[in-house]
Amino acid sequence: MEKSAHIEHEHYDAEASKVGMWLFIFTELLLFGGLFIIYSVYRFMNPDAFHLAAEELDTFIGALNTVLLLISSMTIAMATTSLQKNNKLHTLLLSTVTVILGLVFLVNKYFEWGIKFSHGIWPGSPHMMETMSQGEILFFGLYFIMTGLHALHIIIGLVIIAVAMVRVNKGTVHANRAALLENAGLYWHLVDVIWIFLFPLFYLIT
Amino acid sequence: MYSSEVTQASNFVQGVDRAFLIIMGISFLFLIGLTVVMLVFVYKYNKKRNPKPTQIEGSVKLELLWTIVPFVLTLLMFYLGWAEWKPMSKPPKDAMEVTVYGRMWNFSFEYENGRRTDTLYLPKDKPVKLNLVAMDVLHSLYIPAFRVKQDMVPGKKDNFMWFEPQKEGEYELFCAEYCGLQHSYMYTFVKVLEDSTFTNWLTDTTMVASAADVESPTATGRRIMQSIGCFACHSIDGSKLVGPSFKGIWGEEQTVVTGGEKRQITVDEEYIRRSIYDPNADVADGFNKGLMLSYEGQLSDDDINNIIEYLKTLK
Amino acid sequence: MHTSHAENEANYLKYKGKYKGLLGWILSTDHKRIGLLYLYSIATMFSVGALLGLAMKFELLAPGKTIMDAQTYNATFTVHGVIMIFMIVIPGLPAVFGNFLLPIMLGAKDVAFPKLNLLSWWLYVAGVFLVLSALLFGPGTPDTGWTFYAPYSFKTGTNLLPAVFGAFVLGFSSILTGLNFLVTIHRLRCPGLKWTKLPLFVWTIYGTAWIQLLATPVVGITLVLIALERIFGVGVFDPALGGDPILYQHLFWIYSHPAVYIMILPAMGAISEIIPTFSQKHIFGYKAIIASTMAIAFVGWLVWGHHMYTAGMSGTAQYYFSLLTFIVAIPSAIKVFNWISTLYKGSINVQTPFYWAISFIFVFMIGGLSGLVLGSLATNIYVHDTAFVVAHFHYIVFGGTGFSFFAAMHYWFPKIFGRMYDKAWANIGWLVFFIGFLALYSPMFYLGMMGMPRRYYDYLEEFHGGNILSTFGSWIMVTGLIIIITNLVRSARRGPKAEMNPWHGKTLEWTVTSPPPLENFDEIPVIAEDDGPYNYK
Amino acid sequence: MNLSVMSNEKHHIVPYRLYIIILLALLVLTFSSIGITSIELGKFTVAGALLFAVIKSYLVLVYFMHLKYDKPYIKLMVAFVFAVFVVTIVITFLDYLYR
Ligand code: HEA
Ligand code: HEA
Ligand code: HEC
Ligand code: CUA
Ligand SMILES: [Cu+2]
Repeated sequence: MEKSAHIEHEHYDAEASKVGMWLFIFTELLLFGGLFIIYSVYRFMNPDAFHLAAEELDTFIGALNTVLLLISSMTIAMATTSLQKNNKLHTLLLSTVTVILGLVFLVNKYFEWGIKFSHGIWPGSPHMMETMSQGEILFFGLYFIMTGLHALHIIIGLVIIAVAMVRVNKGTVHANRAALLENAGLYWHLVDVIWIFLFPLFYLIT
Repeated sequence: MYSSEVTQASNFVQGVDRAFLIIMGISFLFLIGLTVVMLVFVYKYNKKRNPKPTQIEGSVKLELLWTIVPFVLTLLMFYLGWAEWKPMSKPPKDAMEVTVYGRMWNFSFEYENGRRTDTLYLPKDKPVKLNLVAMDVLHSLYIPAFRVKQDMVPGKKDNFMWFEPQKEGEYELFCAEYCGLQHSYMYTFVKVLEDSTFTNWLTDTTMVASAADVESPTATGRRIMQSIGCFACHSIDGSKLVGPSFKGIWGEEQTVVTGGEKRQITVDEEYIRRSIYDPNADVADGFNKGLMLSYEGQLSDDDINNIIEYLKTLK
Repeated sequence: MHTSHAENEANYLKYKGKYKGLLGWILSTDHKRIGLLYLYSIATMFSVGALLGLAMKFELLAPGKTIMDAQTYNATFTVHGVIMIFMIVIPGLPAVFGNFLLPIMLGAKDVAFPKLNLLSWWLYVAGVFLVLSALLFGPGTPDTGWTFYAPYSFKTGTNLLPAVFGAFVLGFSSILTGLNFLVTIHRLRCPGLKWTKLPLFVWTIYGTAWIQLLATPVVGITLVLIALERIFGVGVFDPALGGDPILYQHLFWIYSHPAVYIMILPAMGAISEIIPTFSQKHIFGYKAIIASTMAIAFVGWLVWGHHMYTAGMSGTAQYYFSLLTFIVAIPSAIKVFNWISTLYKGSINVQTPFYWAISFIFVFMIGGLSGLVLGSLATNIYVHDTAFVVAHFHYIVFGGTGFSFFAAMHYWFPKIFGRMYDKAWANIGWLVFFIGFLALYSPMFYLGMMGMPRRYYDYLEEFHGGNILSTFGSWIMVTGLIIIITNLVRSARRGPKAEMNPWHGKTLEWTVTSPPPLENFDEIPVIAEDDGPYNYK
Repeated sequence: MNLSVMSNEKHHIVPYRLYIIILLALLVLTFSSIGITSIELGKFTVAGALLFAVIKSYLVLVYFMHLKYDKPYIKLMVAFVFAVFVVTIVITFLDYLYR
């Protein structure tokens, strides 16, 4: 169709897509914001129980995952730099490292949740209902919801990065058209920022 | 407002009504004033009468004027509302306490001496503090004539309201927070009595241990059920409400669902007791699980015996 | 760009693209077609919601059972509320008129992300079907009220999950629309169109979009928690597991109070366009109106607690929320004053959109002023959760957003469809509707002051009189509405051809043909230094 | 006005070295927050841990997310959104703190 050709014309506006991404990040922040409000209210209402429950969590796994995410955040940021320098190979390499670190994070999460399950701790589990105080039940409820939602965001982030990598490889994302990779990076950093808060709130403050 | 005869039904009426009238007064002033101005403009500057508009882009002076005047007025209205509300959150120390239980879908009231009723009896001119206990979901205790309302939140500590009835009479008491099917039937009455009449009523053990009580557990059973509110969900005339009707229930063959499986049982003492203490163990077929809550701790074994005696009579 | 002139002659309604017929609509990324898609879907849902409202009024004609039982009634007001709020007044003006007009008013060819725009509509449709599926399948229609208050919302045996997920999806659609509009306003203003030259409708869309973006996710996560609580028994709001039902209310109203300003801001924007056009006069206090728009958007975020005065909050919170509720009324007052001043020394052309606009101001004042009664602590305790609140929000939601929607409909109708409606019938329709409106909702103020609680299926004899009047009012209003809708539907297909600028407006949409060409402008317009949206000479 | 600017906008290219420095800073902060919270600080544990988190996210926002090189209006938006969130929490706590 000749006529439809011009309506599909995509004018490329890097700043528009960047602002768009930032706005989307804002909604994500407020999404987690709702949960942070709940967390802080319940922590305030049940300080002792939250204290007790947090001891159950493994600071080591938490710290390990923090380190992984921080490194991956750096590599994805570097990927943009190398794209701008027109170095496709480095871009792909750095993004791959990011993806791998993200996957390792998920594997750790899997084991961490698995340990909780084997201790009889899962939402609505009989063990929790019978032996735990209300504050502890709330703590673990929030723990599963918030880290679960965060893991979901990791997965989304990984998908976006993967898409960006494919496009970089095909050459449709390049130094003068870097928005997709930059946005993938922005999203990944958001996931990082959220974890930066989740980690002390669940693992450190005991 | 509510109705002129009950104007002074409680200590809060005057203050609330005053705030109401002042806010309404200011509102009407603006509403009428602005509407009139608007209509006058529409008439006067109609195209026919004023073919050529005069361009005016604005006026800082006017903007300031109509920011500051409403600002002052809103502060005034806010203050009024706050000042009249303030005392509602501070019950006097010597207030008489009554515990109110709200459950789907009735209220019951327990006095300090253990007496329970389904109608709220109160002495005139004495402050009362109602301690609010919600058994299942949110309810809200609302007495329009007294201008008071407070949500009953399950699990909330220190959930109370207070007021001082100042006029004898009978007033409506509604549940004002939506609580499910029979929300609109969750109402009862407040009866405000002369102080001495009230004391008599409260200490009148004859009503509790009336001749009927000793000789007829039936009447006691009925009274207990009345005051704790079984009839909100169960009829005695065979009509189906939220729960099964009690008509002819004794000795009946019933299909119940136990742990997901249907079975036949005969309604006997043990079954009724279980139905009351652990209603979700056997769920009568065709009815919803989870609506009826356990009455363990609220009804003693004796109470239940009386209830059973009464149920036996419902042929 | 490379669009030839002849090609652009075809208006957007006639344009034949890659797809034909219906597909050419539901797969179109043209902002004007998407605007119309929203118009049709919202009109359909409005008919459903309105009929439910009518049914409720019929039930309340007399105490006891009239046409439905209590369960049905409770389900009816829940579905009525969910439809009206999430599917009609929240998307209403932004999605219909915002989509249609925003790019044109900015001198742009489309919104910033046309595909995302189409996705928003699809999500809207998906949300609608999800909610409706709750009615058709499963153990019963949801009966919690549109507020889904915990703990009842996870105790009820009815089919709540689809409704909750539906509301979530609708929220997502709303977020994406807001995001799109924000980027469009930031990036696609035509040369010379400075921020201080934007039409006021665009400014209100801007404020609204921020609220959509920031507030909606909060209710999104809250609804997800309700769902998780129902499915997995995770304890979050359940008091039996230590949860606090009042926290649910906080989170719900953190969104839902700002949401009422999502509903009203674009409505105010439309009125701010109509009043100057029909007075042929520069809007009075342009900057003050912008400032009040942004003030409403911002302060409106901070006052959610006024829905919870009786819930058992701390005294400090009560004090704070009441104070800010009063403060947030001031910017609305500023707008009313400026609108009325715009009329002063104008040359007023009294036409249907203008009737709607001044009746908007009237009912909006009543609705808003009754909001003051509700915002005040002492009086709120008395009338909270009574028919008074129902009257307040119908006056301001229906009277405000609804009236403005009709005003906008009659104002931009010739632009959208390129045809004019029958003006006499439009005026008659307005009059009947207006009378019906007053008769329908005014008695509810009285009933509320008498103490009749809301969400009551049945009521005591003393409330009978007011309810009868109100029900009669609803019948008058239906009559008016049917006249209006019939007139519009007929005229869209058969009305006389409309001029390019029938009302002599000054904003950019009146500089393009009616209906607008496919890409709005052959050449991106340039706004001269002394030009502006309200510069009447 | 936008059309002319948008295509030939040159991005600031951030050198690898800067990213590495930021990462090291983040790691140091992470371990110090672990260290700090393992000491018994009573009430201040929460505040301390949060303070570290705030600094860390500030670094991520400014350097990793390029805010430093972005136009002022984007910075403003980000600051505004965080402010809105903080205000929301504070208001919620007007209820819980004084109940
Ligand atoms: C379009 C939607 C909309 C808008 C704009 C408003 C605007 C306002 N609302 Fe309303 N409100 C709702 C929709 C809306 N509301 C809904 C849907 C509910 C019920 C939800 C539910 O429970 O289901 C509700 C409930 C509601 C409550 C809770 C009632 C309760 O449940 O107890 C309160 C309490 O404060 C309130 C207050 C206000 C105030 C002060 C304004 C102000 O913004 C109004 C400002 C306007 C004016 C003041 C009028 C114009 C000004 C003048 C004429 C000049 C003179 C003015 C002065 C001197 C100040 N509203
Ligand atoms: C936009 C918002 C909106 C609108 C427009 C309406 C419109 C109406 N509402 Fe609305 N209502 C709400 C939002 C709205 N409502 C909300 C949020 C609630 C709270 C729910 C809750 O408590 O959870 C509520 C609650 C509510 C109640 C209170 C229930 C209770 O507390 O017990 C009642 C009672 O009468 C009612 C009635 C009506 C009526 C009669 C209309 C009428 O105005 C409708 C007008 C329409 C007609 C009269 C029909 C005309 C149309 C046709 C006949 C179709 C023709 C169509 C074509 C040809 C296309 N509504
Ligand atoms: C909130 C509503 C409600 C209240 C209040 C209520 N019930 Fe029930 N009741 C039900 C429902 C629903 C059922 C059917 C489901 C079940 O068996 O759990 C039921 C079942 C029963 C049964 C078994 C009936 C049968 O035919 O199998 C008995 C007996 C009973 N209730 C007694 C009582 C008594 C005594 C009280 C008051 C102390 C009471 N109920 C209060 C809702 C209620
Ligand atoms: Cu109890 Cu409504
Ligand atoms: Cu509100």
